[in-house]
Amino acid sequence: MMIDALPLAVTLPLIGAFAVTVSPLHARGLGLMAAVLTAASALSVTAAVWSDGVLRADLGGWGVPLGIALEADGLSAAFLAMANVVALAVSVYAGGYFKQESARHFWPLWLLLWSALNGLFLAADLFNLYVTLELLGISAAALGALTGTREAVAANLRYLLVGLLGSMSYLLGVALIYAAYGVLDIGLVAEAIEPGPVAWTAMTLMIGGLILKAALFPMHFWLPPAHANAPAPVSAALSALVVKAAFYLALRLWLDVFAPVLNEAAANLLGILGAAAVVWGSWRALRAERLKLLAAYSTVAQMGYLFIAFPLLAATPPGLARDNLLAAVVLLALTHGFAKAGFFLAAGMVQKTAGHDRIDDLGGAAQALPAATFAIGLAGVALIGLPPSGTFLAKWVMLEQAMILGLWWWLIVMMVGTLLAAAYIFRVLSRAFNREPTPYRFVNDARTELPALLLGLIATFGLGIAAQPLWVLLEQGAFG
Amino acid sequence: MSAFLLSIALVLMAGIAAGLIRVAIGPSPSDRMMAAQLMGTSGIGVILLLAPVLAVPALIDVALIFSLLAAVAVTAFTRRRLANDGD
Amino acid sequence: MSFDTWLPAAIVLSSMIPGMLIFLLREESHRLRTLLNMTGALVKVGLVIWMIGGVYDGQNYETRWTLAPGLDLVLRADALSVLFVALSTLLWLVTTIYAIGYLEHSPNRSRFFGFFSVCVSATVGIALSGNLLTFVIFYEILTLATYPLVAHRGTPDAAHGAKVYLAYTMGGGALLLVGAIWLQALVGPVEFTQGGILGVSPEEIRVELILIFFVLLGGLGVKAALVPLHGWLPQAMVAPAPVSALLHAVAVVKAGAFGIVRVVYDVYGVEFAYANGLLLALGILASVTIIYGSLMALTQDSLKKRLAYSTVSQVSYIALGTSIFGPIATIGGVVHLVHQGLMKITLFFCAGNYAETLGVNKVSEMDGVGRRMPWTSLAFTVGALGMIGVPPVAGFVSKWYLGLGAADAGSNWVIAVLIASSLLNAAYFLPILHRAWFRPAPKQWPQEHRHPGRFEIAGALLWPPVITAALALSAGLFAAAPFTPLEWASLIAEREYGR
Amino acid sequence: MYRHPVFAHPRAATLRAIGFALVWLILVGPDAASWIIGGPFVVAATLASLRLSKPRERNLSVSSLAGFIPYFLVESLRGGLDVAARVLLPRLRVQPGNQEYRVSLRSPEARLVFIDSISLLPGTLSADLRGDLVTVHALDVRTDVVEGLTTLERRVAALFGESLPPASDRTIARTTAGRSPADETSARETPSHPEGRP
Amino acid sequence: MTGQVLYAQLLYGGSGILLVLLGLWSFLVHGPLLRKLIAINLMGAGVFHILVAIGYRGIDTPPDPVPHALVLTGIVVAVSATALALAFGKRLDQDDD
Amino acid sequence: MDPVALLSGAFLVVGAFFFIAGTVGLIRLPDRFSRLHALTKADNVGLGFIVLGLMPLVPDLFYGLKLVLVWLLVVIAGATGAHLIAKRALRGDGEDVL
Amino acid sequence: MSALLTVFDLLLTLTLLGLALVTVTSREPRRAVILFIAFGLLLALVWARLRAPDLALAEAAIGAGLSGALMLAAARRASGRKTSPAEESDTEDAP
Amino acid sequence: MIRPLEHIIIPIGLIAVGGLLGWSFFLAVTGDTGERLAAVALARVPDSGVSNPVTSVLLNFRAYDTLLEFAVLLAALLGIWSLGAADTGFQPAASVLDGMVAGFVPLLILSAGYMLWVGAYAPGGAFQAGALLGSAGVMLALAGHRNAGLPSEGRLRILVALGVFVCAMTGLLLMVAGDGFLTYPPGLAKWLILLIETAATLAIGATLAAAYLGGRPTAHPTSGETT
Repeated sequence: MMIDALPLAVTLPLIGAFAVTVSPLHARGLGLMAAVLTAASALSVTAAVWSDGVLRADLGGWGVPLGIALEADGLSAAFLAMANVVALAVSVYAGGYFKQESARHFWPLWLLLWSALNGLFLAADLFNLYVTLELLGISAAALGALTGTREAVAANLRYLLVGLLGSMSYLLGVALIYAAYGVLDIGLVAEAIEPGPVAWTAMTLMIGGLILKAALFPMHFWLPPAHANAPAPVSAALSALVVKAAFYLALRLWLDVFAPVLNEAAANLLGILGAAAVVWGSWRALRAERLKLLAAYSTVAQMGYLFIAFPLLAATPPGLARDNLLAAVVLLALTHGFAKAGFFLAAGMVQKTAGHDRIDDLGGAAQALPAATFAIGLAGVALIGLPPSGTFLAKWVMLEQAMILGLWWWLIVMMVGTLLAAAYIFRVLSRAFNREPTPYRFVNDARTELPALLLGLIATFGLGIAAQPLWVLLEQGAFG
Repeated sequence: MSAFLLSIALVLMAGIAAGLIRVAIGPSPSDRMMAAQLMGTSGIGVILLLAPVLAVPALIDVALIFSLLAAVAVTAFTRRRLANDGD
Repeated sequence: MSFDTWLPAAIVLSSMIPGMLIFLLREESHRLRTLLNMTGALVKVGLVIWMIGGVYDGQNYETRWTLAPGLDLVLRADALSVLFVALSTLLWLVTTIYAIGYLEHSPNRSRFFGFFSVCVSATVGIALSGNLLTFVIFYEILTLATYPLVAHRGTPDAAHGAKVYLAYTMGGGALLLVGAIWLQALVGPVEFTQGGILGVSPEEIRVELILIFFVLLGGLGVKAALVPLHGWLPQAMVAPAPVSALLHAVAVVKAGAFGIVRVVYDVYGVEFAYANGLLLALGILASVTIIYGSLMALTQDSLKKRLAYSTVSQVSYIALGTSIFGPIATIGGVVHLVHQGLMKITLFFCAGNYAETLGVNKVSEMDGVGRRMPWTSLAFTVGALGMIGVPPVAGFVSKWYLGLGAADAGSNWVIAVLIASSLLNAAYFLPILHRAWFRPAPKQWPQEHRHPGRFEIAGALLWPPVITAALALSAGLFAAAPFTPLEWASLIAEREYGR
Repeated sequence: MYRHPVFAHPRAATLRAIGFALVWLILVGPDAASWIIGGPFVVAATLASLRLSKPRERNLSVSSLAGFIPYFLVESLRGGLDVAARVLLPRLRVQPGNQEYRVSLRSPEARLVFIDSISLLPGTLSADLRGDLVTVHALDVRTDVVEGLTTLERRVAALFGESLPPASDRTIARTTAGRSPADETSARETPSHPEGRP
Repeated sequence: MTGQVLYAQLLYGGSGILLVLLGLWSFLVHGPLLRKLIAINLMGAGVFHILVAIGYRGIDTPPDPVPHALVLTGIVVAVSATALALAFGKRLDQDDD
Repeated sequence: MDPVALLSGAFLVVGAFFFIAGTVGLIRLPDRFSRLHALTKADNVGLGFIVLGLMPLVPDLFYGLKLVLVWLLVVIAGATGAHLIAKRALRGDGEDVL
Repeated sequence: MSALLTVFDLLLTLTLLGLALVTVTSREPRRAVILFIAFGLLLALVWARLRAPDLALAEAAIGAGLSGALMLAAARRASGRKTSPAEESDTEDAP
Repeated sequence: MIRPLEHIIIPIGLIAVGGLLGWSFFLAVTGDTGERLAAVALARVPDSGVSNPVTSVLLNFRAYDTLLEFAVLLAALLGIWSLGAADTGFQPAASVLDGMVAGFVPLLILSAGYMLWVGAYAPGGAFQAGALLGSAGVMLALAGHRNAGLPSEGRLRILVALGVFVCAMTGLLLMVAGDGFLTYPPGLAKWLILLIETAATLAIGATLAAAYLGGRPTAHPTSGETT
């Protein structure tokens, strides 16, 4: 193959980052161009996985075990597609959101973050994953502090430190794996690994590091301030993509690397933490006074749902039901990615219009921006898990499986979370119904409102009604 | 010969370890910096001795870098920024 | 892909698409909005008429869309769904006309009509649902679409009402969801099938199934306003009149009632439900609601609240009919779905007209409105008499069949309930009629808007109640003719009890 | 008119470049290909060097260097032996104190060599340089440090081709009274108070 | 693998583990940014220690270059993160004034 | 035994001796300035002897020259460092104005 | 030889760990940073010992040089910020 | 006073972690894992274009890691820049320090070159070289040179992003040429690695020095050397 889309998806944003670093005056134009190219290359990867099956590229031509490979199977392709669509929307939004000075800081970091995301989804090497994780963490923390307020800087400093701790833990696990099995390629490790203290410790360290980065309760403390104080497009990317990437990696390791050594206790622990996250995050979201803080706590809760999948996956024997469950989990993650990004983008618009984001005083701004409010509503539907969103479908499958397994308590947790989510989302939406008539134009600023609306639509209708392709995509190497 | 070199290195290493005392008791930053200097110089000695023992001639480059960077560390230690720097 | 497989989806989309487009319109684009609304409504009417014919001929219309393996979105037309679809389509058309007139000068109409259309789409979706999953989906969408309508006015009252409404319906939705998932986990995908699918279920899951029934009933009962889950309904009265009309007559409460019918007949199967005592429980619940609603209505001075409690009471006739084992009562219950809709929407339209023209919101202010607004009051009278069960208005037919069915099934206590309820109905409606027609008008109405035209009020506000009243009347008068609700109900009962 | 140092001082530039090239040779060894990297880096080093220290016409005197090196080595050795002897004997033989010395060397390089060499000579340590005044810390104020300093300064001056004023003009400006080590220990540097201030 | 090599691996790997623990402890209990950063760097050093110990193959056998390369990457990453964190800290200090 | 090796060994021992002296000085001496004496002088000489002692072992000329270069750098850095530290101790850090 | 190496290794690791312990327990920022620099030097030594000169080079250059310089700047700020004059200081006890 | 978290939970947790780690590490090291990747890596070093095994791994076998690592450095620097302007500089150095700086900075530059060159066949390489260049910058900054010898903003921006760019472009061009991403053709490997390393050295050096300055580049004219 002459042009391999796999490395392209990682390299293009890097070159874009170079371009915008070098000529900051044209940051927006160059950045958008790089964004479009990157998204195109990444989506072409997904398309290729869809049509041709698992893709693999041996970088440097050495092959495993010596070289590093990039690999895209259904799972990575699905996350890749989501991340790139969201990232593209965020880019378009950012084009309208950032003005001259902050734009020159935003774009290169953003493209580096993007490259890390694509790299992470495509990586097939444990150490390479460490590097992408670090790139992700550093660029994310730097982006999060772009507002420059004291809260933002302090929160993102904490995020940076926690992220470092997480990566260290992960790297320690990798070191153990390398010590015991002498390989770093995910496939080879999976072949070599066998149950025993080494594998368990490595698993604990790696997954532990990742749940720190994925902000699973009680490691979530860093997330709300960091995500709530970042500029809106960055919040969107952080909440929708960055924590999701950590989850993806945990899932990937769980499924691919540690499959032979899994034990139910660990899965249940993750599930319990997830359940606690659902309840706690939702509760805090309900009590939040600021819109973005609410969204950030909602992310904590949503990450909890994803981790509830682990005990379910562990308890389900391989087969159709497990495949379905896995697909549902992925669907949940993807939907949340779209929805949360849409939510943050729209919230950013509302905040910009109102000059603040105190929920209780948002009425006028919300009503003056029907498209943004609508986007919040659509995203909210997906966050709650109401039909026709993808979340609804995913929860249905997960809950059905939980009931089939007789694990009814997960159902209770998820329903409690759902009701709390409904409460906090409608707490926001109810502000949009104000007495005073407002000049009604659906779209006021296309560049910033349409991306949010589009993301909301994808989360609520796209993934709810047309989720079937996800199953087809996951057929490519992710099931079984 | 290796054993002899190694024992000399051991002596130097013991010196470094003893330097820990100064590091621990201080009392002033200068004293600790001095101890760090000592570790640097003795470290160079140890490295130079280890090079033939381990048959890694490249260790001399490490010594070279040690000597160059020792100056940087000391300089950094003794300099302070111009006023209005948060202090 | 033939037209037959797309017809149900087309019926749902015929209001959904205009609704979505309306959201995008500028506030000032009255004409375009009206055009979209009316086009959608008329297209839908056309499609439904087409479908009625087909279903009558035994044609099978089914849209099936796989959401995920094992989870299909199924829209299917059978006799029961057609009945509900026809009702909602017709009443949507009428209500749209009414709403255009009613909201002529109020703000945020694009939003209003957008959600209005979505709301009707959801109702039609509920009607056409071919399995429990689809039903749940549209049931929740209905909640979502009605919330903005209830909150539309933006007053603190509206906000509060909407909040209460949401709390109830979300809770109900959650229960329904739990029940549906639980059921599906037990028996696999739950397709609505005439005669039910659980009759053959093994003995050991029976207790669980009964439990699930009550969970489902809890979910459905919220929208159907079964006591004690009815609390939202009087609160939601703050909504604009067309919304109240829609909520009470067509969309929300009917969705609940319709769901109960579906679950009893097409999921559990009436025989299974009967054998396990589920019907009895439902019947008692319905009876309690009927009596309680009527008693509460009696004490209300606010006209809309009185109508709301009346709804609480009347909708439970449907559940009551369902709960009586035997085809005759089924006919009564099912036909009441339509009849109550026609009558209640008339009443709400009229209440809206009173409030709009005279500022009259309370029963005690209604002295002499009959002469001041004769057409409206005439329509109101027809509706009210129908509610009481006075022949030949439609309500009588429902009650007659219910009574017959109860007698047939040997449930004599039901007859007692019916009689008591009718007396109570009379007790809270007749005073209104008396005031309207036989008491002198006050010197000054609370807030009078004189309409310049030939009639007491604009045509868009006048004709809808008159038409629905006429329909209610004719549904009673010509009950035996083909294609009347009664005939459909008989068809449904025949098929459900089948064999 | 500004002239780049390379053109302003072609001789210095060449000499330095040659010097750096020699260092490169020492570092890398004889490897012709290495000059691909070595060339540019020698040039860069030379440019940096010219930027950082202004070339002067007087330059290193080779003959003096030949004399200076052995002197320096021997004095360093003496310095080492001196300090070793002092600290290794059971009773510390030190009585530290500061003295000041007026330095007459002009060029920074010469001053650097002078100051650095002071610290390597027996018993002395250059502790400060204010204007022309060098504060010299003596390990034992009872010994005569001035003589050693004068000798050193003369040699350094010769090395850099500087001429010094007559000896009488440039004797010690001031000698601070040497304090007893006991004083200083108790007053300033109390080992028994590890974190400094008593 | 000779006993000597194994001994060295265990000794250096073990001290790496101790460093990790020490760093982790310090990171958890100490508040100031600088101490946290030092702790993290110490932890990193511990992890690198483990990796280098794994790569060690005896006094006269060339070591495994792969862990060395990994550690080199790790060092650069660590210094980048440290620099960024210090810049954050500086920014916070400025706000204090 | 080879006299060169013997000499080299002797140099190394002497070097180690100076290092020990430096360390002892660093610990024993009463004040900072005195300790700086020990550090600079003893260690530089010590390293010088180590370098001398290693000379016979060098694989080639350049390695030997490099050893000398290292020593020179250490001497310069050590002496300058000592001066800077002493000055800092006298005046506080950074007050490096003329 | 082997025994010597063992002792050497032991001494090296003990020194390193001791230094690390002193470093993390230092409350005074400048002190901690200086110790950290020393730790970096020792770490480089360890890596030289483990035949990883590449790492020793990098650690010497980065650990002692850059990280050290960066942290020293921060430490100076941190000590300067304290209300009481720095816990340990060179200036004040100067003559 | 006993704080339960600090005095009980954390120590116990640490002991547990330590025990687990130690045990696992012992098992991992003593388990019969043989050579790990050492044998295969060392065996392929001759094919890699350079003879220093670590450089082979870094810039050939695992060059992709290295590419991302350049990106990490760039991200950190951009993050630092985004936080505001640089600190005030240092006071100009007095003669002694000045003299040492004048001597050491060229030597640091030269050593950086040496590291860069030697990396191909002996320990060393771009990182070490870059760190030395960076140290030269730090030294200049410490001696009071306002911009640490770094060029003006425009050129500095090119410089710091150079590593990422050259590495990525090399990879892409090789891919377009049909060899595969970062797959060096046998004859060219050495020179391509040298090219990437040179760019990386400059980038790392500039990045580290700029990171030390700690803020957005200012418009001041440069002082000191360029590179």
